[in-house]
Amino acid sequence: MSARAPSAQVLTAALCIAAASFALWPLANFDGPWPEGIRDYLEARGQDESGARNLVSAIYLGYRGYDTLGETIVLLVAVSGAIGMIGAAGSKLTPGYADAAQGQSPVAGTARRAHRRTELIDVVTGKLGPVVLVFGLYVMLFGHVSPGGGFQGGVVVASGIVFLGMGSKGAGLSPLVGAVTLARIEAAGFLALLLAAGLGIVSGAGFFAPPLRGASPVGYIVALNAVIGLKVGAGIGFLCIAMLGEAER
Amino acid sequence: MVETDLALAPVYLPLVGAALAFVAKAFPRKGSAAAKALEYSGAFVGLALPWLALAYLAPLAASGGAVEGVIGGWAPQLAISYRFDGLAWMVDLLGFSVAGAAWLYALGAGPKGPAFTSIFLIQASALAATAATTDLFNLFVCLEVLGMASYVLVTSSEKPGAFLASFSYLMVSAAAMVFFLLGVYGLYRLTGALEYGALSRGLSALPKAGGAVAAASVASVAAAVALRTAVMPLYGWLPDAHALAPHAVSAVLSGVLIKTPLFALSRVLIALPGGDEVGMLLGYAGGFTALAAVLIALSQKDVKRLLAYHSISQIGYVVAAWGAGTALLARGEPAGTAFLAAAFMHAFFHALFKGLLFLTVGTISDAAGERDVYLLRGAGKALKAAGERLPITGLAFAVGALSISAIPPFNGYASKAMLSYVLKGRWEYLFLFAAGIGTLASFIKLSTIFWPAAGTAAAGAKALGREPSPCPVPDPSLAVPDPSLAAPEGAKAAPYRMSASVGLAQALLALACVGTGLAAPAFYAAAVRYIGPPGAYASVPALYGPAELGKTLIVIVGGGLLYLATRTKSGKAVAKAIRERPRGFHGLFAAFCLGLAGLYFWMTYIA
Amino acid sequence: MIEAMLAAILILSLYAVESKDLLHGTIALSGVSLLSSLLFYVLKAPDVAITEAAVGAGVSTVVYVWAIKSMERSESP
Amino acid sequence: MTARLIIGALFMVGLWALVAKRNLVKKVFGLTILNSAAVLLFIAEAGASGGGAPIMGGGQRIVDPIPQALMLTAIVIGVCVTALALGMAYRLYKATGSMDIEEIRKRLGNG
Repeated sequence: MSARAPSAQVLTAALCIAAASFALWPLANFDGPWPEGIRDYLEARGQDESGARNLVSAIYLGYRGYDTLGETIVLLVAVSGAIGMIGAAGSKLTPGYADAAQGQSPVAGTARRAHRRTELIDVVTGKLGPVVLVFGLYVMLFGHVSPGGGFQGGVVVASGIVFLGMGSKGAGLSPLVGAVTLARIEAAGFLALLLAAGLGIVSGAGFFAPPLRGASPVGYIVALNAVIGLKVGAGIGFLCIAMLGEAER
Repeated sequence: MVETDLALAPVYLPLVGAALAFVAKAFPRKGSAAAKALEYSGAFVGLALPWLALAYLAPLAASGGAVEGVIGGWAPQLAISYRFDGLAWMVDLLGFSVAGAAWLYALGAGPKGPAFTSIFLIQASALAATAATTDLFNLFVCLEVLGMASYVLVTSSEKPGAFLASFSYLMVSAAAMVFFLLGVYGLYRLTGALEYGALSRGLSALPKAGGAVAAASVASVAAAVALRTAVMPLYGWLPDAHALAPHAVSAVLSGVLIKTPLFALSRVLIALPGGDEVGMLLGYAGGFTALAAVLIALSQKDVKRLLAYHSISQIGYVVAAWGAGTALLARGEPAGTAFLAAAFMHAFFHALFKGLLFLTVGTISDAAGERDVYLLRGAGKALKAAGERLPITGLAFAVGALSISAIPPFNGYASKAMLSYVLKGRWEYLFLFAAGIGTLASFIKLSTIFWPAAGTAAAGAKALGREPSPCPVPDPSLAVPDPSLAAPEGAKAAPYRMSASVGLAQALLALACVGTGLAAPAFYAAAVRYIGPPGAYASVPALYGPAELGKTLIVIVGGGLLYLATRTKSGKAVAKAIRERPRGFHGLFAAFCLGLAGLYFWMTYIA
Repeated sequence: MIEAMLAAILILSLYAVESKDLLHGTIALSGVSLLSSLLFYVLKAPDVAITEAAVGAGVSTVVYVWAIKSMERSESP
Repeated sequence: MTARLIIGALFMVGLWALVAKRNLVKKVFGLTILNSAAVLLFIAEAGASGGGAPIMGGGQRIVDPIPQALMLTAIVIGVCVTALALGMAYRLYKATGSMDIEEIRKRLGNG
């Protein structure tokens, strides 16, 4: 630690830790049994009601789907806020990406600095990109059976997109890398998610309820998984590609 | 079936509007007619249509009834439950009226473009969702959405200071929400449920109602939400965030964003054992805040920071009555409804006149290109130079200033009279009365911006007709410009152009202030019926009785004298000391952790 | 076993906070994320493990590295 | 009990970084550590409630899936907050050329 007297920050930090430990001590000290009411209910009726073998997916897209809608909105606000801040920085952003914030294609920005890429990255990203994309789609669509789902699949798809965007040949390889396409997928995904949520109202089952009351809700869960996965993948992919352009100076 | 769908319409419609605005940002060319059409239709869907849902649900809410249910029709012990009752209806009324006026203002002068509109609509939706939820983790998600939207909106003024203010606000409230998560862990582990009713039943079945673990969890949850309402000592993040945000966003932040978490918290505290102790302590903190924040406001130089500290003081008024009401309701005494109704009435009236003040003072500071209250003079002339034919901004400012200073017949007078009637006999009442004097003094100081620029001060004062005692010519020693308060960028370069929607927004809010002022007794009686159980009733006092008018006279004279006191040499020294007190980032966390420990100590050992 | 992994997570995050070089801190934080992902798998929470690995280690590491590349790498004393 | 103590220590490390460190990125480190401590506490404590993962068809009794669904949301929200905080830190660095919050506050005044 610094030799001179500890600064105000360090003293305040010690004070905060002492106060927080005092207030939170009962939580650490508590050894009560974990409640089993909901676990027993789900074990008995979870799969029949939701149709999904993976009960965590059944909860966060079925029983508590409203939380997931809120979480998707948090991600949407974070991505568009961060892009706004990075994009609006103007001069420091390579010209291609300054337009990304306003929706023009920045592919030109990617191509211009391709010459400094080594051969290794081109080969790896060129070959690996599509494989990662397929794996991401798998995780997304099989979320109700095996562990996974919208968010995890979406992030894997985003890393696939970044792989495609990094290679020098990758820039022209697929339109998927363009910020304009990603921004459009994200906006369309959000609108689709809201329409899916509104479908319940139209069909009379209620807001965010599975619309076809007869059929098992698993179809609705898979649809939500796919829409959220696309939106998360496009959003995070857009954020990483905008940052990619920004970090190269 | 229609009620349950319409009950969630105030949450769902702004989201659809936001989705349209996002599509407007992504698909058509920037600034093209299609983009504008999509954005404005999104704003219409998000800010205008919810009024129809509220109108449809008004009779149900007025009868003290409620729409309760589970989102998605899943099993009730698992799914997210919501309750759209009178309280949620009124908080939506508060949210959509200020958001609508602020968006109109932003159309003219504020940040433009679909990116701003989409996040503004998401904030409106989060306000409605927070008011209607009765599930603890869903409250966590709603508060996070509300926070994220407001962090981004604060930075949309592109001022460097706004990024620092938003960064501090983000870090301290994100950390507070992790404490909230620990509270959810404690309560879920004790009761195995997340819905308020099930939590309350589960906790009261436990020995000592869950003992220290329940106390620590409820304290964590209450402290995290209290931070969002900026009651002292948790106020540090608010002044910079509200002062440096765009004017439209400042109006929504001060008007709505620090009140909705408060009424969401009252649902939690009324349900959980130990909630009455938390309500009591927050009520005392509110009384103290009302007075302390006014003294800090009196010492400010920047006009918007002065208004921001007044927001903290006025939220102190609201929390004082709200805390007492929540404590009574948590103990099951129906008298608490009158307190909560008075608290909501002041919250709503404050949203109107504070929103109005932020918009008008913002317009004036942009038009004159100056934000220092000691240097900003000749506001009327600057507005005329900016192309304002009718003195709308001047009149609207006068309405706002008179309302906040509790001058009859404006709405501030009515709601403060109701608060003092409800809080009579409690010591917070004295703090609120003294704060009233401070408020009037600082608004005399703020209205000096309308004096002619270094012309005959006396003539300017007479024209205003509000100065109780002749005021000396502005003290030249004050005229030294403070470099850090340089005019905002571009204000001098591009002359500020007034636009129709700015005048419209201000006129709407000013009319609302005057209208609610006249209809205050009816509004209070309605608020009691909305918030209370069916058949609730509270006696409405006479507003213009001799006692109230006598007190108003004392406040006016006291305010004038206090204003003169701030002009003296020692007064300015005290003001400078308060203004330049050390305020670091780490102070925010010290205030939060000590507040949490104090709340826990109060719950387990004192109350 | 669980306590051992938790202790490793604690040491790594202490290093992340105290190291002068922010890039070392970021690597340590992605190590914390990876270890918690393994720990979640051991604690019979596979969904959370994948999320922590993909979102925690993946995205936040990318964002941190970008931030440090765009700003200064070492913490000024 | 020891697991909860270590997680408590992790929580305090996060709080320490948030308050004591003056560098903006170190403060965001602290926030990430704070968030992961809360998630670890919830999942580690829920692990005791059953034998197998909450996928139906396995042999043992499943673990309580509610905390896992909640922590999915908490992790994603934590990352979103981190991304936004770093965006703001970047803009502050561009505006003032410093990453030290007290230095930034001095250079900005209250502009």
